[in-house]
Amino acid sequence: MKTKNNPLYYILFIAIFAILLPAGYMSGLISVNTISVWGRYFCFAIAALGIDLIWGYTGILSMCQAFFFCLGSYGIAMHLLLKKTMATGAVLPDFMAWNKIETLPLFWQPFQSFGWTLLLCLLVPALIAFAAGFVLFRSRIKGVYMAIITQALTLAMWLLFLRNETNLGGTNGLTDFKTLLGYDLSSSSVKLGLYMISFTMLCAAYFGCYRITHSKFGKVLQAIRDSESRISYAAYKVVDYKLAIFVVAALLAAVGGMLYLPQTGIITPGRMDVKASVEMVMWVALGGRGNLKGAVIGALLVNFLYSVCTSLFPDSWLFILGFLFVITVLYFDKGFMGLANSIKQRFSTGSFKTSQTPL
Amino acid sequence: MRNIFLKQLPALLLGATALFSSCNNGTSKAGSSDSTATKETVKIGVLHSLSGTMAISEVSLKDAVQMAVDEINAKGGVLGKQIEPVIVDPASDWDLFAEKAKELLIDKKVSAVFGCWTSVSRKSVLPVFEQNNGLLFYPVQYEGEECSNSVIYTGATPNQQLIPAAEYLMSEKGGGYKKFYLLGTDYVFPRTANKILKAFLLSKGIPKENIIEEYTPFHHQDYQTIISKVKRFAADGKACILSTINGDSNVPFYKEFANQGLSSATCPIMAFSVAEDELRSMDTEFLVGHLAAWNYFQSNDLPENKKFVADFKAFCTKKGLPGGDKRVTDDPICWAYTGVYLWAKAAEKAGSFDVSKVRNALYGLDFPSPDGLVKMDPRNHHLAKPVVIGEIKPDGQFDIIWKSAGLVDPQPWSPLTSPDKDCDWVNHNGTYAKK
Amino acid sequence: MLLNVNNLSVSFGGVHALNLDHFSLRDKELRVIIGPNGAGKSTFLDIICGKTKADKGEILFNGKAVTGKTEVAIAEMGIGRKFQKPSVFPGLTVHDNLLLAAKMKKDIFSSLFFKPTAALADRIHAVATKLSLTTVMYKMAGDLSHGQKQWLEIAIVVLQDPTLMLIDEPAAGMSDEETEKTGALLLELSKAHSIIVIEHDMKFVEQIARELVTVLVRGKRLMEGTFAEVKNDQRVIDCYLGRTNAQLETL
Amino acid sequence: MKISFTPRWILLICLLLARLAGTAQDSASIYTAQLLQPSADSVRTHAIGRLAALRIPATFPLLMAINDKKLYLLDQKAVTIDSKPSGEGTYRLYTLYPENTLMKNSSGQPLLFPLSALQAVDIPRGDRLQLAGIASLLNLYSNDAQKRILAYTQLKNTGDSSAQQLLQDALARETNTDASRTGKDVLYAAKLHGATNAANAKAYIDSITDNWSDNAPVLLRSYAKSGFFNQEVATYAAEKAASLEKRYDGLQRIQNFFSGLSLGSILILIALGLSIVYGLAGIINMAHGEFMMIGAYTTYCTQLFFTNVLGIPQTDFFFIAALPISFVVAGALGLLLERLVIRHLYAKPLESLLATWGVSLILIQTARLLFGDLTAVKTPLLLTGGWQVSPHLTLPYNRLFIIALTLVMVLLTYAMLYRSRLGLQIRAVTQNRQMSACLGIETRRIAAVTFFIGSGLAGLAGCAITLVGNVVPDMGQTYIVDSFLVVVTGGVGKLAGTILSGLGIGFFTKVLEAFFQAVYGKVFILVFIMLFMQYKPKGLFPDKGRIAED
Repeated sequence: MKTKNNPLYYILFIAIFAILLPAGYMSGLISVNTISVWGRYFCFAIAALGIDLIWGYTGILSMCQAFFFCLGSYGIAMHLLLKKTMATGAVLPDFMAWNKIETLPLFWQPFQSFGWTLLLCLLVPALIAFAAGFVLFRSRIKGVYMAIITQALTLAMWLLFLRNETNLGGTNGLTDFKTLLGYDLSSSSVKLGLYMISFTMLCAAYFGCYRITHSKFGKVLQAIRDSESRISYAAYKVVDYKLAIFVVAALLAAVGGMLYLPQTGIITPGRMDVKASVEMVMWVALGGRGNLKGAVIGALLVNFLYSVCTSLFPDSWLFILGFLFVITVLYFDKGFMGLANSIKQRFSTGSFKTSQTPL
Repeated sequence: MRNIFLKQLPALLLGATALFSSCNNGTSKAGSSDSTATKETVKIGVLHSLSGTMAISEVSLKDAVQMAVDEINAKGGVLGKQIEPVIVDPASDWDLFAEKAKELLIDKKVSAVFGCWTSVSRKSVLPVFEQNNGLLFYPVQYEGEECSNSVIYTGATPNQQLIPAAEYLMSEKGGGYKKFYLLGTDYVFPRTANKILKAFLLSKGIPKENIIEEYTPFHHQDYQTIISKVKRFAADGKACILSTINGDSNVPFYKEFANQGLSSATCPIMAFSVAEDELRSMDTEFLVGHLAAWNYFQSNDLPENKKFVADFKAFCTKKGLPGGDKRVTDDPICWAYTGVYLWAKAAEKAGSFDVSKVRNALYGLDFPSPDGLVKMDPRNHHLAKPVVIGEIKPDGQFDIIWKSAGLVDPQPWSPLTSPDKDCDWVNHNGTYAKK
Repeated sequence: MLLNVNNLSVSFGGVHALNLDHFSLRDKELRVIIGPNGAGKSTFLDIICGKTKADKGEILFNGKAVTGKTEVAIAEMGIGRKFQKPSVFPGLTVHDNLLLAAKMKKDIFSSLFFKPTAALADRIHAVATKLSLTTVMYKMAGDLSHGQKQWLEIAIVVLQDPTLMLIDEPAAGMSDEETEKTGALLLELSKAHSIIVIEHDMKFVEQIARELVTVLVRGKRLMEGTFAEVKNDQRVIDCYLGRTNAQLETL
Repeated sequence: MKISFTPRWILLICLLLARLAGTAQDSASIYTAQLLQPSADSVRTHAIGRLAALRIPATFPLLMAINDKKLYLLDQKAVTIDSKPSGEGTYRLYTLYPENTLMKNSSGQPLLFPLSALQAVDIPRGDRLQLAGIASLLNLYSNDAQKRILAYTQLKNTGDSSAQQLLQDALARETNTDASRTGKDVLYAAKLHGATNAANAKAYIDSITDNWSDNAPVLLRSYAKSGFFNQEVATYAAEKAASLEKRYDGLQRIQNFFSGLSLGSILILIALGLSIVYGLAGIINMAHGEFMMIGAYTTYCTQLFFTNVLGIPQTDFFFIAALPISFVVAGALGLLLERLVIRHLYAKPLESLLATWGVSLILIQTARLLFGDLTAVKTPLLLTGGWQVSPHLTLPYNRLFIIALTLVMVLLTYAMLYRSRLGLQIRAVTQNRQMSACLGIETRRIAAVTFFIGSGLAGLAGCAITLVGNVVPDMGQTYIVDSFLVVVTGGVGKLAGTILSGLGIGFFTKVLEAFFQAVYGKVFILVFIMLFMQYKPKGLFPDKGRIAED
C-alpha cells in the first residue's frame, strides 16, 4: 500500500526547521548550540538518504557509507586546516610539523583551493565507490557477503586513517578550524547560515532521491532488490545500475560529511569505526527502509535521542538504543514510517491491518 | 484526511517546540540533582566519558572531581558560593565531546570545565574552549607540543615523565640499559612520546640500531610476533622496553612477554600508561617487577596522601560507587582532584570567577596536593611536580624506587624535538620562537 | 535453423546433469521438451539463457555463439526466459513489472529520463488484456495468485519481444481452464516467436505439441518426434513407468 | 626444631671467631652480625659498605636478599624467600649465612611459611644503594635463574678480569640450562678475546657456535669485525655467525608459522559457532562476539567463585571447571536469545544482523554495569610459560592449549555434524528447511539446539581467550569482523571452509605482520580477500548445482 503523498508532511517539516527553529533562535528561546546540533543531524539525514537508496531500494546492504561520509569531512577539513595554517603564517599544519614532515604531502596540495576541494570531496568517494563497487558487483557479491566485505573495507580504512603515517592526523583527526571562505566559523550567524545550507541541501537531496526513486530508474532498482536474475533476463545490466546507485549513495554520504565538518569542528577516524557504520544503517532501519521520509526521520530521531539520552541517562542509554533496534527489527520491519502508516490506516479505516506487523 | 491533519497542525508545532526546549534543558537535570538550591552557586562542568570504551578510565576522574567539589562545598565553597557540578556524558565519542563542551559553555555557562582523558578528546574540545573563552582543566599526562590559553594542563609533560624514566634506565642504578624497544599503541601520544624519547636517547649516544620503534593498532590482542622480535633484540642483554601501550592491549602484551620466557630481570618494561586504577582488577602476576613512571603513586607515604587515599575510599563507599573501599587512587585521579582545588584557590585569589582573572591568578600558584606541594608554572599553564618511578607489586600497587629531587618544571615544547619553541603566556602570546 | 546446439554438457559435482549431442530449432517453431525429473530440462534452458555455464559444447543462435555471454547480452540477442518458479518483482505493481520488461533502451540514462509514450501504454495494455491482467494492473505483483504470477511472467517475456522464448512449466499450479487458456496463448505466440516449452502435464503437451517433441532422460536426448510417436515409444513409456515404479518402491 | 639465638649471642660468637683467626672470612661474620643489629644505624651502613667492598661469595646470598628487599628474620635468624610462592601464599625459605640452604623440616620436606610469620627487615634505601655496584655479582648467587642470566650478561659488560674466576665457579654450580648457556657464552667470549693463537681462537669460536645461545651470532659478528689475529679467523667467525643466523632465521620462521597457527585456531574457534548458526538458520549473529565475552566473564566468575567462595586459590581447577561452565552458560543465554529474538528472523540475514547488533549493545552495557572494570583471568599455573624447543623457539603453553582445544572442538563438531543423528537433522534443516519439516524433523527444536551449540562454542572461545587476553565488555567487537571474514571466505555453513580460511587468514596475517607493520598486514589481508572473492564469490566451498544459484 502506497501512502498518497500528503503535502502537509512537507509543510510541517519545513515549518518546523526552516521557520520555527531559526525564529526560536532569533527570539533567544533556542541557543545557537541547538541550531548547530540540528544542522549536524541534517547532514546525517543526507547520508541516510543515500543508505536508503542503496539498501532500502536496491537491497544492497553497504556498511561503508560511514567511510564515504568521512572522506567528505576529511576533504573539507584539509582545506580549512590549510587555510588556517596559511593565515598563521606557518607552512605546514602543526601535526605535520610534529611528525617531522618537511613538505606538504602531494595529496594535500590540491586542497589549498576551495574549488579543487569541493571537486575532490565528491570525486574521491565517487571513484572509490566505483572501484570497490565494480570489483564487488562484477563478481556478484551480494547480501550478507556484501555487508561483511564492505564492513571489513571500512574497518581497514579506519585502521589506515588511525595511523599517523597516513598524514591525516591519526586518532586525533583534524580539528581546530577558524574560517570557511573567510567567514568565522565560531560566529553565530555563520552557524545559522550553515544550518540553513544543510537544511536546503537535505531538501534538495530529498527531492533528488524522490525523483530517482519515482523514475523508471528507481523501479529498476526495486526490481533488482526483488529479483536480480529476472531483471537481468529482461536485458538490464544489473552491474551498471548497482554501480550507479552505489556511487550516488557514496556522493550523498560525502555531501553529508562535507557539511558536517564545519558544524562539528572535528573529524576523527572514530566517525567510521564499526559502531558508527552499523549505526548509520540503523537510522534507516528505524525510520523505515525503502521509504525516503523514513530515512530522514530515522536519522534525525536516533541522533536526537542519542544526544538527549547521553545527558539524561548516561548509564542506560545503550539499553534504550539496543532495545529500540531489536524491537524495531522484530515488530516494525518497516520502521517508524511503517508504524505510522499502519496507525493512520487504523484511524482512517477503523480496522487494524495486520499485514503491516508480521510476527 | 487532510482536515484531521490541519486540526493537528498547531498541536504538532507546539509539541515540536516542547521537544526542542527539552533538548535544551535536558542535561541540567543530571548534574544539579544534589546541588543546594537555596544558596548562591557557581557552575562547573564535568566532561568525562561515563560510557563507551573510555569509561573504564574516566569514571574515576569524575568521582575525584565530585569528591573535591564536595570537600570544598563542605568548607563553605568558593568566594562564598557553593560549587554546582554539571555532569554530562560524552560517551567516548569525540564529536560528542565537542557538542557537550558547547552545551556546557554556551547553554550552561559554566565557569570552568574539568574533563577529557584522551588527546583526541582534548583536541576535539580545544577550539570550542578557545572560541568561547572557556577554561579546561586537563588531568592526564600528554604528549606536549600544545600550549592553549584555554587549557590548564595538570598532567605531566614529556619531560616530567618520559625523560626521567629513560634517564633512570640508563643510569647505573637503573640497570645501565643500552638498547631500547619503543613500543606503543598507534595514536598521537605514543608517537610523539617515542619521537621525544628517540631524540633523547640519540642525544645520549645510543646508536640508532639500538633503538626500535613499533606500533600496534588499538585493542591489539596478539603480541606473538612482536615479542619474538623483542626476544632477539634483547638476546645480548642490556635491553629494555619503553611501553606506551594503551588500555586493554596491556594484559595480552605482558602475558605473551612472560610466556615466551622473558622477565623483568632480563628485559624490564617501563610503562607510561599503566597506573593503579588499571591494575586494580587486572591479573598482575605477569606485571610484577616491571616499572612505570608517573608523578604520583598511591604508595606515596606523605600524610596528605594517606588522608587523600582514605578520603577517596570513604567517598566511594559512602556514595555507593562500584568498587567501594577497594578503589585506588592514581596519577590522573590525583591531578583531577588537585585541578578543582587549584581552580578554587585561583578564584579566591582573583576574587572572581572570570576566566581571564582566574587564569592570571593561576600563574605561579602553589597548592599542597596529595603529592606534596606543587606549583603552577609562572609563565604557562602547566604544573611543576615531582617525578616518581615505581615497580609493580603483586597487589597492584607500586614500590617507589626512584623519586626526582624536588619539583620538575614542565616543558610543553620538548627542547629535544622543538629546540626553538617555548610557551609563555605572560611575556609572549603563547607559543613563541626562542631566540 | 534458429538454434543449433552441439555436444553440450555440464556436470554438477561429478553428476552429468546434461550431455546433449545435438538439438536444433527452426524459426517460429514451438518445441516441447518432456522428460522425468532430473532429466536436465531446466538445466538446458538455464544454459541457453546464460544462468548456468556449460562445461563444453556450443550453442548457436542465429549463427552467433551464445555460450560465454552474460545474461544481459543473451537477452539482448532476443532470448527470453520464464522460470519454473514464477519470478516477478513482488515489490512493484503489475504495471511496473510490465513497463520494465517492455522492449526499449535499457541503459541507465534512458531509464533515468524515461517518459511514458502512448504507443508503449497501448502495447502494455494489449499484452495485459491478452493475459487477463488488466483488473490487477495496480496491485503489487507479490499479492497475485500463483496462476496470475505465471501469466505475469509470461507477459513479461512477451513484452520483451524476444525471437526465442524459453518457457519452463507454464501450466504448473493452474486449473484446467487456466491451463487450456495458457496453451491457446502459447499457440498464438508461436505464430510470431520461436518457443521452447518444458512441460510435465501430458494433456497440456498434447494441446500444444503441433510439431516436434523432444524427450530428455538423464541429461541425454532419448528421442525426438511428433507427440503421437513419442507417446507410443516403448522407451519413453519404460522411462516414465520405471520412474513411477521407482517412486512407488521408495514410498 | 627451634633456633633461639639473640643477635647479641651471634655478635659475641663472631667477635670471638674474629679474634681467633683474623681472616676476611671472619670479619665477614662480624659485619654480617652487625647488619642484623636492630639499633645501630651507622654501624649497619658501615657493615654493608665493608661487605660490598670485601666481595666474599659466602656473604652474597645475604647481600642479595638485602638488595632485593627480601630479607626476613625467622626466630632471629636471617632468611630469605623464594621468588614465587609455593602453595597458597606460602614461601620456601633459605638460610643466608654462613650457609645458603633450603630450610627443611625433620622429615626432609621444605618448610613453608606465609609472609605474615616472618619479620621483614627494612634496610634503608641509602644502605642498599651501596650494593648497586656489585649487584651483578650478587645475582650470580640468586635462586632465580632469570636473575643469574642477568648476572652473566652483566659480567660480560663489566669486563672485570677478576670476575672470570667467579664466573667459572658459578658455572660449575649452574643447574639451569638457559643460564648455563648464557654463562658459557660470556666465558667463551672472554676466552676468545684472550686467546693467544689462531687455533685456540677457532676452538672457542666453535664452542660459542655449539653453545647455541641467543647471542652467539652477535658475539661472533663483533669478533669478526674487531679482526684480531688474522683475516682467516675473522672470516671463520663470520661464516659461523652466518650459518647460525640462517638456522635462527629458520627457527624464526617456525615461530611465525606457530603464531599463524595459533591466531588461526582462535579465529576458527570463534568462527565455528558463527558458521554453524549462519548455515542453519541464515542468521548473521552480530552478538556472537558478545557470547564470547559472556564465556570470558563466566571464566572470571568461576575463578572468583573458586577463590572467594570455595576458598581454593592457586589451583588450576577453576579453569578446568570453567571450560564446560562457559560453554553451558553462553549456550543457555544463546538459547534464550533464540527464543526471544532470533526465531522471528530465520532466513532473514540482514534483519538479523541489525537486531543482533542491538542485542550486542545491550549485552555490552550489561557487562559494563555488572563488572565495570578491566578484568583479567589468572592463567592456570600449568599453562604459564612455554615449551622451549630451542633457545630461539619457545612455544607458549597457553597457545598450544588453544590449538589443542580448537582441534578437539573441530573434531567434536565434525563428529556431531557428520556422525550423529542430530547432525544429520541439522544438515537436513540447513539444506532445506521446508522439506525437513515435512519429513518430521522438528525444525524449531533443531534450530534451538544449533543455536545453543553455536553460542556455547563462542563461550568456549571466550574462555580460551582469557588465556591470552583480558576480559573487557567490548572484547567481542575486536574479533567479530575478523571471524565474519573467516566465515565468508570459507563459504557460509561449511565446516571445512571455515577451518581452511581461518588458518589461511591467521597465517597470512602473521606472515604479513613479519614484513610490514600490523596495521598494513590487516589492510593487505582485506585486499587479498576481495581479490579472492573475484574468483570464488561464494567462498572456498560454494554449494553446487541448480538450487544453489537461486
